[in-house]
Amino acid sequence: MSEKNLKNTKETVDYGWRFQGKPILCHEDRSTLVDESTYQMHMALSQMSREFYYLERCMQCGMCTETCPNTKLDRQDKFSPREFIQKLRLGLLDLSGEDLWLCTNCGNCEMICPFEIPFVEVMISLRNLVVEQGAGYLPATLKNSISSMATYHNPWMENPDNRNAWLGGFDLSEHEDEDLPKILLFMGCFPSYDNDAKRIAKSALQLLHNSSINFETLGNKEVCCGDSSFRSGDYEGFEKLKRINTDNFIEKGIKDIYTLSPHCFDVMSKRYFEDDEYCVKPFLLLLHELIINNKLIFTKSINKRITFHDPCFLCKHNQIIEEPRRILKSIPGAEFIEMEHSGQKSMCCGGGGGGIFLDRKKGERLSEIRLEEAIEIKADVVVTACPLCLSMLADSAKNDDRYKNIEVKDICEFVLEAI
Amino acid sequence: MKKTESKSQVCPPSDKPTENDSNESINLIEDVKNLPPWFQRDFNLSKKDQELLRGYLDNLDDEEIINLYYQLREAKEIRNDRYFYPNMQILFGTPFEREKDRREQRIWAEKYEAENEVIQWYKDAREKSCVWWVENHIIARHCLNSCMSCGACSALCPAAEFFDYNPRIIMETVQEKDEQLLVDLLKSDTIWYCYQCGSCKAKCPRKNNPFGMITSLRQLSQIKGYHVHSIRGRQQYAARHFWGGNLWNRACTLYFRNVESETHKDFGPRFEAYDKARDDFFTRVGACPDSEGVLSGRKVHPETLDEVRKLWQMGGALYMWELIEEAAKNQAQEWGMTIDEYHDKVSREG
Amino acid sequence: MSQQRVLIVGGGVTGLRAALTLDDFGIKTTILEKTSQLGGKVTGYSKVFPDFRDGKKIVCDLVDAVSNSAGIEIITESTINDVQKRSGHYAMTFTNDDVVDASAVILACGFETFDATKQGEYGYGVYPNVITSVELENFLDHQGPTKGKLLRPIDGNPAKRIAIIFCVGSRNKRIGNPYCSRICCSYSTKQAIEIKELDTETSVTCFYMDIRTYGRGFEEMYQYAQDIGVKYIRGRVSECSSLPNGDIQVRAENTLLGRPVQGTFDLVSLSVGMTPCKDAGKISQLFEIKQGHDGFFVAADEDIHPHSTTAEGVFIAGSVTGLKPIRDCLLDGASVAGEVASYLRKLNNK
Amino acid sequence: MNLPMDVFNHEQRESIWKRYVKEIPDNNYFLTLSCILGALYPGSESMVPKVYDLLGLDWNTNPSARSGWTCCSGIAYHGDIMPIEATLLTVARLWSIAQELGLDSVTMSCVTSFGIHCECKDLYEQEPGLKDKVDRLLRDSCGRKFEIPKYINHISDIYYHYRQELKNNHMKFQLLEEKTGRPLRVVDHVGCHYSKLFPEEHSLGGTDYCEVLSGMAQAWGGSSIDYPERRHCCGMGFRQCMISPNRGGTMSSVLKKMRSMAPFEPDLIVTNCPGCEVFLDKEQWAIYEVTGEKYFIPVITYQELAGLLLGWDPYETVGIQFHTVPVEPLLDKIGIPYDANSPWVNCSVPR
Repeated sequence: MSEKNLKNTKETVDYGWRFQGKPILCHEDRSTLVDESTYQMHMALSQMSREFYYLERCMQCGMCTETCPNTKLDRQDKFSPREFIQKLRLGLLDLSGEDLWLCTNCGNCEMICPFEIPFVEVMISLRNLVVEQGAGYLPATLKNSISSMATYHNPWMENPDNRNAWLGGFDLSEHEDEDLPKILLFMGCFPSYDNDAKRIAKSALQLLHNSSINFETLGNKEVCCGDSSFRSGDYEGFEKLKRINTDNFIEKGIKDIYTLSPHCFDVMSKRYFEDDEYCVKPFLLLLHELIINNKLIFTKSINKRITFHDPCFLCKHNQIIEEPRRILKSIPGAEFIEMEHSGQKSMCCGGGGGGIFLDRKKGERLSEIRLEEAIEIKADVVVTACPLCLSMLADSAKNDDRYKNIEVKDICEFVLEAI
Repeated sequence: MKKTESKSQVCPPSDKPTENDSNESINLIEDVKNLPPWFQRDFNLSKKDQELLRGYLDNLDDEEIINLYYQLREAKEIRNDRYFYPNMQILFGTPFEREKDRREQRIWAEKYEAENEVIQWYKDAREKSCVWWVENHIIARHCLNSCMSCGACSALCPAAEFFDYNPRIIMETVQEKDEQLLVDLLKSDTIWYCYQCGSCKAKCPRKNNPFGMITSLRQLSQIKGYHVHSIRGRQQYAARHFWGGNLWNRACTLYFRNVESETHKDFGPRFEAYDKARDDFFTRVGACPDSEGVLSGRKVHPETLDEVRKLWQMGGALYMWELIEEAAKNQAQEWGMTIDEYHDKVSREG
Repeated sequence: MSQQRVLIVGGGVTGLRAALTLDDFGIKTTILEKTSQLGGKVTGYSKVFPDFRDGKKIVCDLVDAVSNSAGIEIITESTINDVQKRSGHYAMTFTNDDVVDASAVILACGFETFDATKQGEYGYGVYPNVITSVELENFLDHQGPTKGKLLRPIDGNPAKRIAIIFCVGSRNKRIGNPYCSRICCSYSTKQAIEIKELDTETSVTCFYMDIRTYGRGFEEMYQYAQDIGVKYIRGRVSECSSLPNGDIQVRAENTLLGRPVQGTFDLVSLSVGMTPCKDAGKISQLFEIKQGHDGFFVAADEDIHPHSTTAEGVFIAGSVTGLKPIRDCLLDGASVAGEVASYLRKLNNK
Repeated sequence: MNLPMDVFNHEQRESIWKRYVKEIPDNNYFLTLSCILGALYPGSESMVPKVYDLLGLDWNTNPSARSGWTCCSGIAYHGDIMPIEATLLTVARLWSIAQELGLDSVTMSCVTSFGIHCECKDLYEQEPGLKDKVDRLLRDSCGRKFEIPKYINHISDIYYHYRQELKNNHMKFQLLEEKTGRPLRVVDHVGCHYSKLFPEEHSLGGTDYCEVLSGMAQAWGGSSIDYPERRHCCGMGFRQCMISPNRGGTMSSVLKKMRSMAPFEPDLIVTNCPGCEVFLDKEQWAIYEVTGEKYFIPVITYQELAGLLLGWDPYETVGIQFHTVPVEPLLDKIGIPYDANSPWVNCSVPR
């Protein structure tokens, strides 16, 4: 009895009914259905992957929606994890919309959920449906980056041979001391190619030298860690990248791996190695170590109000919160203040889960909200520790006068300034 | 009285037409036939004609325009032994009638503005808060005991099926008793979607009456002038002149000539045929199109009309129409269009 | 105090439990049961929540124990006709002309299930495929008529799509039951689980207003139901109607999405609430005890003496004092026995 | 598949609607007519006095030029251009006319009017002091006084009340298919403001199993059928149907009803509400043009149904020519004679 849409509507018919100039005929029935189709849909999903099993126990309390950064944006159609789950459970899921791609995998919902529903995992496996089976809408820009990551091993179709270009002919092997232990520095795509993020790479290099630490990189052999492709649902591409990187590591034979990007760190430590023979750490921790062991000593003082934007993949996914703060607080002259959302409750910059490859129009960017918070507390510098956060925030800060008095810096370059 | 045939005597023609009386009326009918092309219904009035008509009407003073209207309208001729008023059909729904109503109603309002508690109440309500209204308005105060948000009302709501509309949420908003929320609600399209069918009332397990509450909210929205903030709210101006005009001049909310095949193509070919021979059809089934009698389409007697007009003035209808008129005027000015253009826009464009 | 006797009105689980406890105290009791066999409503439940024990088993154990104890006299198929209050004890004649002289009376006459035809919108009795939870219980009973199979009453085909509608006859002012029946949420959830475990391919959809699984282990049961894929839609069902083939179309609002829902089902089960037992009025007159606005009996002091009434020597227990799950009824039986015992001791010492 | 007729249990249904019965007086009716019905189906209205006279009932409408009956202003109230007070006064005036004539039972042919009259009555009960206030205002404005009438009945109630007498003593036809003798399947569409506003007090059979029309249909030989959208609004919606930008909603509602009733193969739709009559009838054409779905189920008012069965002339008296959906097929089924090439049917509709 309930055909939702009007079939074979003759647009030619016109009774002169207009609404705001648009011709009016029958309207679509908005009521949702409980019938065979929705039942099948639900069954299919629940068999598809085990995360869906957990959705069943959601009691629709709405804490996730409250905490989801997307609801802080003033968009017309607000994204609500609660409603998303409800639709999912009732087999009313509609992947043709943008909803699926609004999630930045920041993990707020998972942390607050009283039933520990792995919402992010669910999103990823749904995205996988879309990417691999074309079951729905996939933003064009993201589509490109995904395919580029699979073929060019970086999101921007850059030439893989230019990965090392940022070094500017600087030869690492000259400055090394054979009999000290070596570490491997995994650069990641952003520090290698992105103009803002290159600063991270350069300063990291400098810092390692100052503290005379032996390190190597994979050079041009390095490929994208695959975090973004995995979180955008391209499992296949991710597996490929993973294989190449792991082979490289084995070839190098260096067990201590430090990554400049928390994303690389997260995906490698969680999805790369079964055994704990290889130990992956974020570069931030190394930096922290060096500073508290006085391998790096601050000589200059920086008289600025600084604040720290926690990258989701450090503060939420890996509970690294205190280290960066200890570093920043130990910088002479610098006055450290917290933003409204900080630590575990930090707000996402919008770059995660492939979000960085979508072009959001002004006023709909999470990074802007973040900068607003920084302005509120009158900070001069927003320090962060993630190339994605850096470029997201820097992007928004640029070409917008509201934020012209705010600098966005990575913790490495900021520390370097003080030395 | 028993037999149907005797019905025509129920209201005896006040006086048999004398010679000159009928002559005069005939001339008047002729006059109307010779009225300029722009003296017609809105939907076939060109921009140029509208301006002409505007100019013409603006030059008439209240007395003239009102007298002219009634001279034309009361002109009668005899048709199958009953008085017949042919000009009504030409006058209804014209900018001319609307203009005359505006002025006549203003005069009435002033004339009977004597102490009237009803109007006074609404005048005060205008100054008071929306929360005060929902707690005190005669309709609103009986409509909401306490809502447990079960959704029984929205489940059967015909509007909720097709529009972004939900009576449950309206009731919850009212229950919040938050001034700002209420104002936003009244300025939005939401309240104007309701079909007033009452399905919600019949189903509410707490004996609430959503559709009654919505009626009350709509009244409030108009009294406060918030309705012009929303597309569907502005339509009330068309309603005011369509129903209001019919009531004021013909003592019925729908005049049998209102529904014309020209404007109701969706009613199909048979309706078109019926529309062509409307008077004929009517008389043959015993109705009284624009003529003396008691059945469908009959002309309402001036005495009766006079009574109900007094009632509507007394009951605050004129005051409300005045407010709607005023709000419309300002909105039209804001948009830089004449009141007639505004009327056309809200009634046909939305 | 051996000559002392206690009359227990109602041979349900409460009454039986009370009789057994009093027997342990060495107090003689008479159980008065309206129907032909002991056990009351619980006999009809194949499984009881939250531990899915066999309700019949519980009854059997109790009845065995009762029939094995000499101190308990049983009168079935009879009700009270007349009550004479003499100093400190009651002389009662029954419809079968027996006469019992008791020092104390325990009223444990239980409840009636709501007559679903009173909520016409669900079409119980009109559409064969709309049944009550009581009938569903029979469907699910392995010794029941269908040997535990779910069939469409209209054509006997297996039912694959089940809807369970909560709060039928509860929380509804319109039909005069404003109270919550407390146990429907839980027993409906239990039934949903049974259906799902019977055949995982069956789809079960529950329409609820609020889930009130308040007891120990109840909420866990609710979660388990969700885990095994029982669908819960928040919204009160407004209407059930039948399609040509007997399918039932259900209309509600999904208040968590703010949209109307329309579902088509093979079988719709109405989770009927409870009302006071039929003769509650008569009994309250006979013993001169108070009924609450909802018709259930009121204790002298709800908090400190939940069992004693305004009439001396008359005690109330089980669901006559408000609806309870089976566990609490048994508990009530035991505790009322305690109160009665101490009352009788005081009586003796006087 | 089961026959559509078998999906419900008539006895039970009876026992449910019998909970909602109201007192219907036998005689002395004050008659007020409808704006919409009069505008589009004048035949239906002209037949009411005829039927009253046929049954030899005492009735009256406006006694003098001054006391002419007017519309109840219900549409204006539900269309929100009139405060309740104005409507209360308008209705009070009609009541006072009735009392002038010594009639204590008001009957109206319009369901919106019925709703409004009931609402007024209800309001007077809920609002102590309101009666005096309105009385005073009425006296001040036109020197009338009024009492709340004993009975408020829709004319369909009266028809229902006399359904057997009409059938036994006056009707020439029944709702049976001439050839087969099969009872015709009748869909009843009761106006929302009849069945939903005051089911307990004023509607015959309540909201869910409203009896007033199906009772007539069954008494006159037909069989009433139930379908999912049966109790739902036709979408007239006052401002929705009046203002063209809102018309989509009306059409959609009718479409939904049509789709829902079609599988039950109804022979005709009977309504007691002018608005519903108009849109169920007219919109079927629009739906045909827009979606290509061709239903063309004749929609007639209970007055017309009675008129036809009484053997009155389909065109001269009943006025089936006012309908967009041709009623002639129905006449063929019942076997009511009519002049196929009469000047009335001067246009062709795809059959």
